[in-house]
Amino acid sequence: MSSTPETPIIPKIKMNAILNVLAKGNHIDKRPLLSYRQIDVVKNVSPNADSSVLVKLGYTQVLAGVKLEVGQPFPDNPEEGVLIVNAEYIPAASPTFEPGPPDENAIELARVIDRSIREPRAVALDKLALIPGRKVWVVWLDIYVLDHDGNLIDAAMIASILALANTKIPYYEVDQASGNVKIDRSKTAGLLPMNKLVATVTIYKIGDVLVVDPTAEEEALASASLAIAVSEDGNIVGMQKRGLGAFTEKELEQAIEISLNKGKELIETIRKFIT
Amino acid sequence: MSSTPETPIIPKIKMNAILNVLAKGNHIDKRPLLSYRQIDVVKNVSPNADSSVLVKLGYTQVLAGVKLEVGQPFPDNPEEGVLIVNAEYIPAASPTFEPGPPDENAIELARVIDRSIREPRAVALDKLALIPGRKVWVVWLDIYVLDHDGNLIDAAMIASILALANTKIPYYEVDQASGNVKIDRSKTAGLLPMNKLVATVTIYKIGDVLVVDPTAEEEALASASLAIAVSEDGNIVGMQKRGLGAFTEKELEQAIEISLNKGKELIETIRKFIT
Amino acid sequence: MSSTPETPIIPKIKMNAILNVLAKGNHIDKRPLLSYRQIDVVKNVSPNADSSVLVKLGYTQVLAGVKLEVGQPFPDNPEEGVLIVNAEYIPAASPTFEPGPPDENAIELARVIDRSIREPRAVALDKLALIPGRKVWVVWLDIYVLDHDGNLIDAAMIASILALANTKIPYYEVDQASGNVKIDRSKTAGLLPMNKLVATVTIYKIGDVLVVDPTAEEEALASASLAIAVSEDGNIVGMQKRGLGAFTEKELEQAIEISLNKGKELIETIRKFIT
Amino acid sequence: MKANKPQLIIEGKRVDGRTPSDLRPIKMEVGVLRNADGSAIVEIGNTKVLAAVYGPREVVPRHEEQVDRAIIRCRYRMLSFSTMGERKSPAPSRREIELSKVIREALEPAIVSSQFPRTAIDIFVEVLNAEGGTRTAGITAASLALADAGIPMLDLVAAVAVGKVDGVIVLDLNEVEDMYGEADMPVAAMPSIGKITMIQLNGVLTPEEFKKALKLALDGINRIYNLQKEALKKKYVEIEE
Amino acid sequence: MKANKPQLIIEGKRVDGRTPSDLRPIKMEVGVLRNADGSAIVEIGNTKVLAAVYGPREVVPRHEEQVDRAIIRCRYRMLSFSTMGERKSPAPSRREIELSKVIREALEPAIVSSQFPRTAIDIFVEVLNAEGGTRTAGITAASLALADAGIPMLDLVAAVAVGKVDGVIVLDLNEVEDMYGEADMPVAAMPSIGKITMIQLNGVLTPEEFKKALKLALDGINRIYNLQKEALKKKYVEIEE
Amino acid sequence: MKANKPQLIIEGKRVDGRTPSDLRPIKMEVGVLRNADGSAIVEIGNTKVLAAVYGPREVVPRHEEQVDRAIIRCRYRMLSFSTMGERKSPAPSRREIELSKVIREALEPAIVSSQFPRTAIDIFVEVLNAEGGTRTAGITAASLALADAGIPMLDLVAAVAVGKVDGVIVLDLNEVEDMYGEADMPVAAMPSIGKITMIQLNGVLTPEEFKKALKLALDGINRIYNLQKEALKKKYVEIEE
Repeated sequence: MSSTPETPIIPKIKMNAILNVLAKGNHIDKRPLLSYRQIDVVKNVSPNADSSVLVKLGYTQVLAGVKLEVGQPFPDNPEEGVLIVNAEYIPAASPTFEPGPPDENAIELARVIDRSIREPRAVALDKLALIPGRKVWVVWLDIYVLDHDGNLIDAAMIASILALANTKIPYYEVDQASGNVKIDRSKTAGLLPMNKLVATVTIYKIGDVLVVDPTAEEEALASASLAIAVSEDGNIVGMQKRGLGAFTEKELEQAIEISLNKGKELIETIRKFIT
Repeated sequence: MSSTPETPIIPKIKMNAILNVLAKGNHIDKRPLLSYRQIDVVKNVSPNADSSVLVKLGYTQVLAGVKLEVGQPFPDNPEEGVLIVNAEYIPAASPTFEPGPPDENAIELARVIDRSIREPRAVALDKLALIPGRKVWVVWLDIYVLDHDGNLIDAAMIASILALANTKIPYYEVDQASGNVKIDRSKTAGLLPMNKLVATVTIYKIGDVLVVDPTAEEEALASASLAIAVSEDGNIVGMQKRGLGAFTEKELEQAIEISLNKGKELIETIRKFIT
Repeated sequence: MSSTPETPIIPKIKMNAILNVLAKGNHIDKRPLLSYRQIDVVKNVSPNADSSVLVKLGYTQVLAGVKLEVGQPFPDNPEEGVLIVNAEYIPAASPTFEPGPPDENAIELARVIDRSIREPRAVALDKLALIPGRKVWVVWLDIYVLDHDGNLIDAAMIASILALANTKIPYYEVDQASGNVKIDRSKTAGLLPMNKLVATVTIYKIGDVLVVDPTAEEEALASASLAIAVSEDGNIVGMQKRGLGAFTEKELEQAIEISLNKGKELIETIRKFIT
Repeated sequence: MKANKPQLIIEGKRVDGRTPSDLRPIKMEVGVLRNADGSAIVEIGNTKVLAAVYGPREVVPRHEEQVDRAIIRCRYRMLSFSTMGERKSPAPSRREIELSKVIREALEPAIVSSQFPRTAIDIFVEVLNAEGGTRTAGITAASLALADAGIPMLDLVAAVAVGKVDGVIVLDLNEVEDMYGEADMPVAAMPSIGKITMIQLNGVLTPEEFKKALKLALDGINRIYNLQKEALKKKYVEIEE
Repeated sequence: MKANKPQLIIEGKRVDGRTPSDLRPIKMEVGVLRNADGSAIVEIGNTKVLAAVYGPREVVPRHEEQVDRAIIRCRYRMLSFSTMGERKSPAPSRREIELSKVIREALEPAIVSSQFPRTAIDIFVEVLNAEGGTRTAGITAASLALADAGIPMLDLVAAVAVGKVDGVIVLDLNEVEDMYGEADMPVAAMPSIGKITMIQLNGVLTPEEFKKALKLALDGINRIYNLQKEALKKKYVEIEE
Repeated sequence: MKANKPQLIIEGKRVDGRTPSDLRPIKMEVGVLRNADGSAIVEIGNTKVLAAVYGPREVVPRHEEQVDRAIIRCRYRMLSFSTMGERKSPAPSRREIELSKVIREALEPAIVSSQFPRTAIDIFVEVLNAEGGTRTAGITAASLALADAGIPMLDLVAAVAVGKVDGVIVLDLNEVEDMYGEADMPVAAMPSIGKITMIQLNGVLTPEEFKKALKLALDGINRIYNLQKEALKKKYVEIEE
């Protein structure tokens, strides 16, 4: 069962203070409403992964890692590799997160990111067949939220795209006759082939204003949000409304406009960290 | 752990009123104690199923559906098809049902129905081998209780037998050499072969009387019940005592007699709805 | 999550009484601190198992059983059989045990026993290949704690080693060409090959004294314990500290000494019950 | 690219003969269950969804209750024989878990939950047959079930998907269009107060296509909204007679 | 029809040499565990079942307690090495879940649960070796364990299966008869007050066969009931000495 | 014997060039997370572990609280991409369940839990990269995180493994030595008060080898302990500036 989440307890005074600051056109850390916090990237955090990238978006920290395995293709796509995305909010990341299997929030985050990568064909899965119809690369993308200070989807998307774009395919030998694939992770057979870059821009509605990249305190006051995935060629490649509130048609149009602008910026930032 | 269920809270006055009516020989809806409520049948509720039947027994509603898949036979019955029966009480069906995997009541219902179909060989499983010893039809029978107003086993059994007897086997082609079976659900290869029809008649002991087909309110007052499966050839093909109470030997004999009579009636009703 | 267990409620008076007795050099049942209770062994409790042994250590009862199955070897040990150890504390064994899958205590017990058998190569797994690299014997060792009156690891280890050493390998025929193995449990192909015997001696620190084989009442007062596995050739083949307390280096050295002495005794006892 | 994609638009018509802006045939029935406080069945094409509502009722376990509002709980699931092809496992899939949340958040903006503090309103959406548009049919049905249960709402919520198939923006995707199309965008709204309570996009659209698709969705939603009102009227008129 | 069915009745004798109305050899022992409030082991042929009882004790979680009676909780399970052939997975099977309920409902009619409101009586049935008749041996053992725990009962509950093999009604099916027979009908009763607390039928019987089978079952139950009383006497006599 | 065991000691040197009594390079950082009450990262060789602490905080569910002390809760787990070879399933393994308990019991002796009755102190150990010694690095990191959270402790707990490879007693096993060595013995201690809070042995040692290994472990622990104190000083000095 999906259930209305517990309302975070924020003292009235503090709430009003935050709303006042936002109404004046700034985040509580003084940024303009439509600007992102600083983005730091640390690559190769987990050398045993085929790629791993830690993204810090302000105090929010997300670690994404990739493991490649040899597996079977999906029957309806026998000549393509397989992408599987999972996400976990580790209990260290927030006093309200609990240990256990991924909850609906983590599952939704993983599925939004999965669709936003899959639909624009960001990863060239068609180049990942080893023995067409029988053996393909399975790309496991695992996302861990390590510290939650707001705007998790955007941070997770940056970490995910960077993890994928920096993935080294292990060296492998295919025996077409027997169908055996030997892999040797100590050597590499090149980078995972990418078609294009994608970013998500999540627009939060707080009071009457639309903002991007809120801190956790600000985010707790948002009535609704809209995660919009945009690709480097300027298309909209995914969308997910979340939260207990609603948007007017006009707000939706503003949100799209914001996302196209900010998405371009984020993709430029992402590009800098690709090997 | 199986645990004594919560006693439903029924006001003393109402309880006595119900018991008084029953003592006078009638259900609270005026039927005689040994007669069933009206039975309505809706076929093909779920066109994606290979068969689906909704049975309304008074306000009780049970939906049974069948999916056929190609699978392996059981090692001890290599030349027969496989029947798998599952049941769920959906939380919409009663304020006391909870979401989650089937509880002991749903599991017991599924197993009682499974045995009552399997033991008299109601379905001709021996005609469901595709490649003997290797590939057979697996018959998935899934039972959903949609609305609970008493006497679920009898309603579920009617829905189950009707779903099976109306099941269309998808068109298939067997390649005996490779062991591959191609199936095409847009065409049909005939009806699932049946050997005989079966009904269950559940006898409820309420106060000192034996009744059939109680409403949920009446059922809550039963101390025990006995589900008796009878086949169209007049045999007893299954039995399950439930509840916190007990039966005397004499009551058991009466129950058997009732079940043989009412079972014949139910089977006639069932027969009308078979294609 | 592993969590501090509930402190058992022991009346202060009783606690002091026990500590006084121990301080005088005896268990509450008058044994010296470093002597074990009587050990009783019942073999073949479960004739359907390939071996089963019930061990009574005082009032503590542990039942260990073995089933052999044909399975695949681990990829990194393709020419060896497989040993899998599981343990359960059945809820009948203590008012504080709850039904459900094995908790961390049962998992730890199984893993300590597993390692103490595996590391000294007590079972000759290298003699259990049927078709090297493809089919080997899988040895399932299942341990059930039936009655808990203290010192479960030592009792479970005696039961486990005796169950293994008395295991009859079912009669089998290997078809090296097809890779099929036929097994016939009504006949036997000899005993499971053993290399050496092992016992664990668990040293409990209660107040300031080190004791072995406490009753459940005594065990509840221990601040920490150290399970030490010793093999018949006088080596230390496993160790596990448990509990909320700690040991000094000196106490560790004393514990090792005790374990080497008492382990020899236990192994002699074990040897008597091997066919 | 999925293998074996069929042609989806032939001479301006869709595989089932509709024009791009046609809805499939719709049937709605309110009050179909006896025990539930509210219930409804919505059929759109071959898609068939049952929704039931219980509440406001006591929250168990109690610590989940909220002092200033009713909590809304929602479960979306597909019956095991409701899908094309093989039997669906009854274990909740990640898709079902996500959609339970999405449907809850599509309905919550409409429910005046402050009126029933410390209670729960439970919504069960059961897909009886799935041929495209089950989440939107589920929202439409659940909204009717909420109304049938007498839960105060700002407005009914109606929902439908739009999408892009063979380059054309179309309304109310069926199963084949959903599977092989370029984009699928389910939308839910409270039509009379102009609020969009749910929007998802699965696929690729240009900004212009998005605008066109949104308009088409809102137009479809309006038509569904009118059918909802009729269905409710029909039930309550019948009872009064 | 199961493949390779052996002949089960040869010259009026069963595969293990019994006549149709013979029980297998029976052993009962009461008070076999130290921690449990009551316990017993029952062996019938090679079938061996351990039962343990705790209670009346506090109900955790508390909201499951009932104000006017003790709740009875019961778990039946088979040890992983107790069955013929391969190891049984320790995950509870659907069969084990059903039998836990069936055994509970076979015992509840005997327990005077009104005497201990707001408490729980927990019954654990562990199958040590399974060769036919584990549920009935479990009921017989659990009834002894309840008595050993001092739980007030209207009567002991005794149980045994009857069945039909090669067309003959027989008492106390063993594993082979259970597997290849035409019917298996476990029955439990409180003999001194003439109440049947459990009956199941797995198989096909004519109405006449049913009557005959029921008589035979009740006859077997009486014999087992006498052994139960002896076993209890033996334990308590021993203790008194 | 594992297949393909490499030679682990060549001319007195280990596969990574260390002498038997060398530790791998160590890095420690305290206060790496914003939300956690305390946190630390410890790297030893390529092994990298993150620890976070919350508490003392309210116990949910409440019935788990203890009247005379804080309960300590601990979870050790490995990220799915942290291990060599294939992806690790995120379902908790039996190994992870055991190590959660072992790590908790290595830290509990140091925590003055009586100071915070009816509360919980939660410790989360996340292995970011695993190349030998993750449990000991986890204990070392968790001890720093506890200090960072201001939890009163009798002493820091420091930990390291010793073992036997190619017959030689060595300090701080790396992944290859752990996999192919003859024994692995992780040890944790509170160095300044001379208490050993954790010891496990996985492998075979003679009594003499055990004594030698224990000395070497305690020596390594002392070195790690000094690094812990420096790391704490560094963080708090930095903050003061």
